[in-house]
Amino acid sequence: MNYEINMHSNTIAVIRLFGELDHHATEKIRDQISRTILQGSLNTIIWNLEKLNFMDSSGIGLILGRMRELRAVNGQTIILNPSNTMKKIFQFSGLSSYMMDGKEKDAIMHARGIVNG
Amino acid sequence: MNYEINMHSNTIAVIRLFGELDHHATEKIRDQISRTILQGSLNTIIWNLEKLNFMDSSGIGLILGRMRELRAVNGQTIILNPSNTMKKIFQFSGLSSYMMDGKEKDAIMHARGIVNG
Amino acid sequence: MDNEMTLSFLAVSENESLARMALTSFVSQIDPTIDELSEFKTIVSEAVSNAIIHGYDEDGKGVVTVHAVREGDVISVAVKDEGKGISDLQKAMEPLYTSKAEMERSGMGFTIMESFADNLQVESEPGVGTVVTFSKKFLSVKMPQIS
Amino acid sequence: MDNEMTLSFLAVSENESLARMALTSFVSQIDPTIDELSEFKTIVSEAVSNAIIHGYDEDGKGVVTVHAVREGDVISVAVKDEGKGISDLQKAMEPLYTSKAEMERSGMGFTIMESFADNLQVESEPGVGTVVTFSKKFLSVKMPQIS
Ligand SMILES: Nc1ncnc2c1ncn2[C@@H]1O[C@H](COP(=O)(O)OP(=O)(O)O)[C@@H](O)[C@H]1O
Ligand SMILES: Nc1ncnc2c1ncn2[C@@H]1O[C@H](COP(=O)(O)OP(=O)(O)O)[C@@H](O)[C@H]1O
Repeated sequence: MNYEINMHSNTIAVIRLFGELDHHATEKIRDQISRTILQGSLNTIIWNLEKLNFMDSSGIGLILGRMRELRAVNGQTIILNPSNTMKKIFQFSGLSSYMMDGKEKDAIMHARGIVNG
Repeated sequence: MNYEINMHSNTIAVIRLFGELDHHATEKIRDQISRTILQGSLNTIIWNLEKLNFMDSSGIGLILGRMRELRAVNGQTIILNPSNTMKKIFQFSGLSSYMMDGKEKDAIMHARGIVNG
Repeated sequence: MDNEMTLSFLAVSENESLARMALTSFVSQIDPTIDELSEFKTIVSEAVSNAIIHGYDEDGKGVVTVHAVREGDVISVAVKDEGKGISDLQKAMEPLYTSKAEMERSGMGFTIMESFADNLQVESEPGVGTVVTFSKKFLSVKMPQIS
Repeated sequence: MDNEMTLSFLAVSENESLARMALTSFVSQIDPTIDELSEFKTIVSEAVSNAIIHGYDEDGKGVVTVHAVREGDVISVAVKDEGKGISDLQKAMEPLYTSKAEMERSGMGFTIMESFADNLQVESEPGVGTVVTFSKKFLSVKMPQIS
């Protein structure tokens, strides 16, 4: 399990996840992700799952936890490029409306559009 | 387990092995490899192991078996690009002198050199 | 029965991926589609994680056992622990119910397992342990491939 | 002891890769080098193949059991079958000796196992079965990595 975080103008964090996201991996990366995103003046997290090979319900916990942390600033979440199986998992969990397929730059524009408009 | 066989001027067969070569895989591919190489007027087999991720002593059996089939025509064998672990396995088995690192075309030239010279 | 395996391991979270890898290798013998395989892996991961986290509180001592059988295009699996057990199974299986919200568990494990499996049964007794049994039919099955 | 696993499966050759995959996953928890891991996998593959081929004649019924323990940077493994057993162990362990030359076995299995393992012991009794036990120290061990 690996991840990369890229900040865009201090308000948008793009988090790329690689490998397999299970309970073990979630425990390892949660604190660091949480600390990083709480540092800036963040209002948007884009989770890019394109290179994530596997995710179970631990991923739901991770994403919902960060949504909660963004709630104070009325922040938003985009789940980018989940696999078919992940799509189903997000649907069961009531997160359908946060999913999006496309490129990171489209997701960033989409996020800005909503924030600005 | 997959493989490709390329014939060069009907006398040299280059066999590329992919994936993991164990007893199970050997049983699946032996007959077909054997049939293919016995069809032409073959005198050389070059085993390119560059893309082989794993091999146990079943690989020794496979290569020795084909050497035996070439014996009638006084044929030769080159084992190209074995991994460190495979090198040790070939050494234990007395096949050190057949190993070579390099490109297929070098191995082919080497084979022709020996045959012609 | 075409094949059968049993894997047991200690209740540490590193072994979640061990269980997925072993079961993936077992199922790969029937050449599943990517989606079938990833749904199957998800069910295994949920059940095994629950045994480790909820059954044993990740104590590194309890033993989780995964038993799998292949019959044609159907794989049947049982994931067993001898841990805490579940007192109110109906509540436990409700979507979003979790007893470990502080660990950011989502409470979606059983819902996902039920959705992805063809048959899912849970037997549990407090103080004795839990067994999750399921099967999954692989529609795309060809002849066993060269692995 | 840091971790422990047991895997058992039927005597069919497809399960050779199952055993390698499971043990690879188990060992990956200590972040081995590529060469250490591939030597380890080779030992496992030789012992498991022997149990399937020689112990049970690939009958699809006999059970092979692989037990592995990790203690720090040392992994200890036992591969067990309850098959035919070996009557002359000294001869069996000679380089190039094989009882299945017609199957193109090379007779190098035990030699390779002994070379790659730190300690290798074979116990066998005709009609009862065979246990191959070995350990391997991984010199490159760092902290358990995120898998
Ligand atoms: N093997 C188990 N042993 C004990 N309790 C369990 C076990 N599996 C599930 N549970 C209980 O059922 C609840 C719901 O499980 P689940 O739907 O998988 O959600 P989650 O794992 O996110 O909590 C758990 O929070 C736990 O209380
Ligand atoms: N698990 C086993 N059960 C019965 N016989 C065995 C077992 N393992 C090894 N043998 C015997 O020992 C011989 C040598 O084994 P090995 O060195 O691995 O070579 P190979 O597998 O190529 O024959 C085998 O041919 C077989 O007769």
